[in-house]
Amino acid sequence: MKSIQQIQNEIIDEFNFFQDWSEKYQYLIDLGKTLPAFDSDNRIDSNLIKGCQSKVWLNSSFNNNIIIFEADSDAIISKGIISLLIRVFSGHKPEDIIESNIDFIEKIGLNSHLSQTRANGLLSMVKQIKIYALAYQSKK
Amino acid sequence: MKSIQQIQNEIIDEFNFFQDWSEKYQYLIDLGKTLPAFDSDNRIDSNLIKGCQSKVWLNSSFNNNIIIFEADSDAIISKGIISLLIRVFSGHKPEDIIESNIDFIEKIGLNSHLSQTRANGLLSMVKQIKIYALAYQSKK
Amino acid sequence: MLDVYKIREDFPILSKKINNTDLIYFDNAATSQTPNQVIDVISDYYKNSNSNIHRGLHSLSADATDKYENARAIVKNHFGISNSFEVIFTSGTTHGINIISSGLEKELSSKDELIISEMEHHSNIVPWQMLCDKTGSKLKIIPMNSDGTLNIDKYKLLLTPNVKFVFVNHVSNTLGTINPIKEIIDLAHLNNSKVLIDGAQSAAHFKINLSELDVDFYVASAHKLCGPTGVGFLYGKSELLDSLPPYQGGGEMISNVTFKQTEYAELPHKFEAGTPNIAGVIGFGAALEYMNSIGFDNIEAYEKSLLDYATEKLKKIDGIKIYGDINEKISVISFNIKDYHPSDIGSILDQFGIAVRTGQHCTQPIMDHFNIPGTVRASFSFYNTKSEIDLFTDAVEKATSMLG
Amino acid sequence: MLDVYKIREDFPILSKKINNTDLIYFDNAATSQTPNQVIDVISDYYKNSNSNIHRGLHSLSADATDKYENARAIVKNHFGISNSFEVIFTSGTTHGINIISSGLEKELSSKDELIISEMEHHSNIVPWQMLCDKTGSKLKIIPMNSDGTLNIDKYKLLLTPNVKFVFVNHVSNTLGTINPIKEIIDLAHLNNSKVLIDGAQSAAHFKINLSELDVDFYVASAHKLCGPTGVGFLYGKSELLDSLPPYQGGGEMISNVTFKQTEYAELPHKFEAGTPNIAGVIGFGAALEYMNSIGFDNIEAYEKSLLDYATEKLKKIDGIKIYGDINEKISVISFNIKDYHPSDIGSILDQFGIAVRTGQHCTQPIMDHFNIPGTVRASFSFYNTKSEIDLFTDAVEKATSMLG
Ligand SMILES: Cc1ncc(COP(=O)(O)O)c(C=O)c1O
Ligand SMILES: Cc1ncc(COP(=O)(O)O)c(C=O)c1O
Repeated sequence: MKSIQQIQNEIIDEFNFFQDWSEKYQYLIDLGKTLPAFDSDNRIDSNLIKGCQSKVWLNSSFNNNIIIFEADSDAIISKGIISLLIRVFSGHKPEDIIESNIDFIEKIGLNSHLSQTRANGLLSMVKQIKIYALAYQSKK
Repeated sequence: MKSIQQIQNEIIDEFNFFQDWSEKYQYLIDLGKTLPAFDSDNRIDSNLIKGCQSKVWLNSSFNNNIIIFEADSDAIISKGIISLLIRVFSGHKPEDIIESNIDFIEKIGLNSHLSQTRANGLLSMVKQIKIYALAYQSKK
Repeated sequence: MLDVYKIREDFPILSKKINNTDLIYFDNAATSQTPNQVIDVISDYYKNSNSNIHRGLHSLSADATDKYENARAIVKNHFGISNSFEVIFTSGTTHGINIISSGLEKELSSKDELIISEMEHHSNIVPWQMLCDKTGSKLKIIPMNSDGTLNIDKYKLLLTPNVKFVFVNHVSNTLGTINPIKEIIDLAHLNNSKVLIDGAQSAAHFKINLSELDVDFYVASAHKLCGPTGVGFLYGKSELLDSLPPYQGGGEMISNVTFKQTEYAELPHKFEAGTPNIAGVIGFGAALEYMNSIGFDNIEAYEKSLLDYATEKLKKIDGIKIYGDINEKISVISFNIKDYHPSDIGSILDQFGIAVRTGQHCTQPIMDHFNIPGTVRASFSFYNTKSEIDLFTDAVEKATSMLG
Repeated sequence: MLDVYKIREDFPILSKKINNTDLIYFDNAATSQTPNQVIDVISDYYKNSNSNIHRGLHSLSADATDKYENARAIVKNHFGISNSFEVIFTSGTTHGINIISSGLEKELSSKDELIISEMEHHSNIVPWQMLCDKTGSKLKIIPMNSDGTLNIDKYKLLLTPNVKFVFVNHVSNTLGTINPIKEIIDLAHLNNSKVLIDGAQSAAHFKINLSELDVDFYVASAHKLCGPTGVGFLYGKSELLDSLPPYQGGGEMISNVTFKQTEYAELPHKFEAGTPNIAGVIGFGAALEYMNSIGFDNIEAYEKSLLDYATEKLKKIDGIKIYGDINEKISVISFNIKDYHPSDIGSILDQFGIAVRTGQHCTQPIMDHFNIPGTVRASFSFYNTKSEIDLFTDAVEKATSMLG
């Protein structure tokens, strides 16, 4: 299993291939389209991440000391971004997630999505993922 | 009897003699000292002019279509200024007071006392004098 | 008409680059941009006049006070208000509305009713909900027609004898609809109801005479009028303002304080507790003077031409739906394309340097009405150009094909 | 120590002429002057970042939001606050106090008691009087000793079990007295009372760590801290802020609005309804950074030397009476000479270009205590000089002989 940092580096490498922002966005859109949608059972308020302009639902399960994340959104670019987040975080141990330093978003040039703006909420997503990790760790 | 404008012009002429502000202020202070103080009967709240940092009391009486003003203050420069106002306004007909255009304050260089600052209240004094004039006129 | 390229030179931000392209600022309904004439007045205040006002008798304080009160006179004259003391400076529209809503607490009881509309900004909904929670009064809603206009026939039916107040925005920030407020006010007055008009979106786009409107209360924000942030005003008829309790306690709003009893100062000071936003108020005055130097007739005509041009071009885009596509509106266009999420379109437009707003625009009931998560909202000001609109509609088409 | 002549170059207003002489600005307790570093940040905001915050996803809005939230972080760090969301931006001290006073309305009843002191600013008196009027709670007053300190023994006696809250200023704006707030807070906490500290006059003069003080609420104004007008902050422990109802209804302070029900947003947004003073908040952050670049230790030591110098010189003037001539005070001197009215002295000093404040300084109870109509108040800041003090004391002597 690759480490969180290794996966981030992979993503950064992939994005380095793109010539301009429109290729990056097209890639995110395509990722968003391929990420399977939640069944409506999981599109519930308790899974909703606060502080996103688009709705983002995040679901997680914990088995064998490993967290599996699933997510969905009603906006396609958000879906693309969360599919990257899932790729980075899902399948890792709580402690690795907690300690991870997420820099790929900035490095692939999505920092405008990283602002303090509550509407964007990319920060909220990362925060929520870490909160899950903390919760699972303390349950152990 | 001199007109309000004539008296203002006299005052402006007098002040033209002064070399600098300190002479003007000394004159005002001396005027303030010579203006007779109210007896405490007249130092009452209903005679108080709102909007002055120092207390200013204004009293008026109306006889033979002529208004007599008396005034007092707990600050000496204010007293000097109101003694000028009394000199200008007292003894005139309500209509002359209402229509008068008070420019001497500016012309003798006291305009810093003329600001909108409620604390200064020179404007409040002139306003109050005109309000009395209006009241007496409507009583006729 | 106006010389837009000359005007643009007054606005330093308009020559900014975003994502390596020229900024196109179409988020004017959220906040307008600020001309040098206003920025300089603010700087100049701090460089030459900065001082606390009203209470001081030194020259600096007198100067600052005069400038501050001069701004009050500018607001009074611009809005056709009879008395300066009927102009209360606030920190913005929201603050103005809350002065009234908290002031009405004692006046209302459970048998009273209040009317708002379905197309209000949250700032003109939540305070009345909070007030109704406290007083037990009932909140009634003027419904919106599907074209984004208010249903005035329903309004007439809602105007029953128990209705004490009507709170309506002059112009909808989401749809741009200009509501028939003269009719709304006159009908309310026939019913002995008082009216507050939320002018946050109207004040910037055409000239308004509050005396002629005979409105009871009116609120607006400077930051939507080429002015600074953190300032706005509340107008109220003096007899109504006099009858309200003060909103905040503090310096300046009282005339006498002892531990036994405190007397409140006269209008407008009664509602201006504490050191106000002095630089902001002076900047607000400068902003109104600036806009008047361009001329509100010119602004209105020019913005109408931008609106017509943009509407026509947008309508050609496949799958577009414009909300509130009517005649009586200001230069705001809210739309969606197919089932794309507005934030997807907004994010892509941002890459083109184009600033539009996406989401609910603090008008969730409008979104619920149309059953949508939000809209893309482009709002134009007198410093925008037709060529910016060309670039914008091109970018929208590109976004659509990326998402498609 | 600090290089005052270098510092003065940062403040354009300090080279202004008043009545043909150099301005000497000794009215710092009313409002402080603004350095270029702050003026430029404000201009730069309007030239490069102006946009409504939090709700937009375009780059300009993201930029403005980041700058605004960065200012919150600066305030948090400077005042030793644990969490950013415990910093609520307000329009000033008065606004902050009123958020709390209106929030406590539901919590208090006629058996509760509140404590303030005899040396409070009206902003920290009137809101509590208004609150007591509404709730029937009782307001108790810590008396002042004739040297201008608080009578702490009496305070201990007042701290009975029914006392829910204590509201005291850290530093008196009229006398300069630094109150022993750590002791006041600790005593209150032992009694299960909560404490709000009015920091309007303390924040500018020494560094304060709110966590160490363990204070429950703290308020201050930017305009007394080299910052812009119309902005300040309220700190509150999050569990206390969470338990308060929102102050104003509007955009940004809600997370969900329907006509049935409205949910309030989390801290700090719950208390920041409407478009805030964005430029002001960013300027406030810049002001704190500026003052920290000079260093609060340096400021404190330097201002102390100005105070000592001026006190010594003033004491030589025949017939002078200084109110609150004690050791634990900031650089504020309130005085009268013989029975001259303070406004007479103030008017004459103004002719010398010297700005002092005269009057009651929004502390009428202090005036009643000393049975005087007001005082002349000279208040010094780190950009004032000893030679200004020389000119000032000369001018006071001249005023005295003119009036004598
Ligand atoms: C001790 C004290 N409290 C409160 C205030 C009120 O501050 P603001 O006018 O900025 O709201 C002041 C300012 O004069 C003050 O000195
Ligand atoms: C119609 C309307 N009302 C009220 C407001 C609130 O204005 P502010 O945020 O300046 O208080 C707005 C601003 O978005 C608005 O558009």
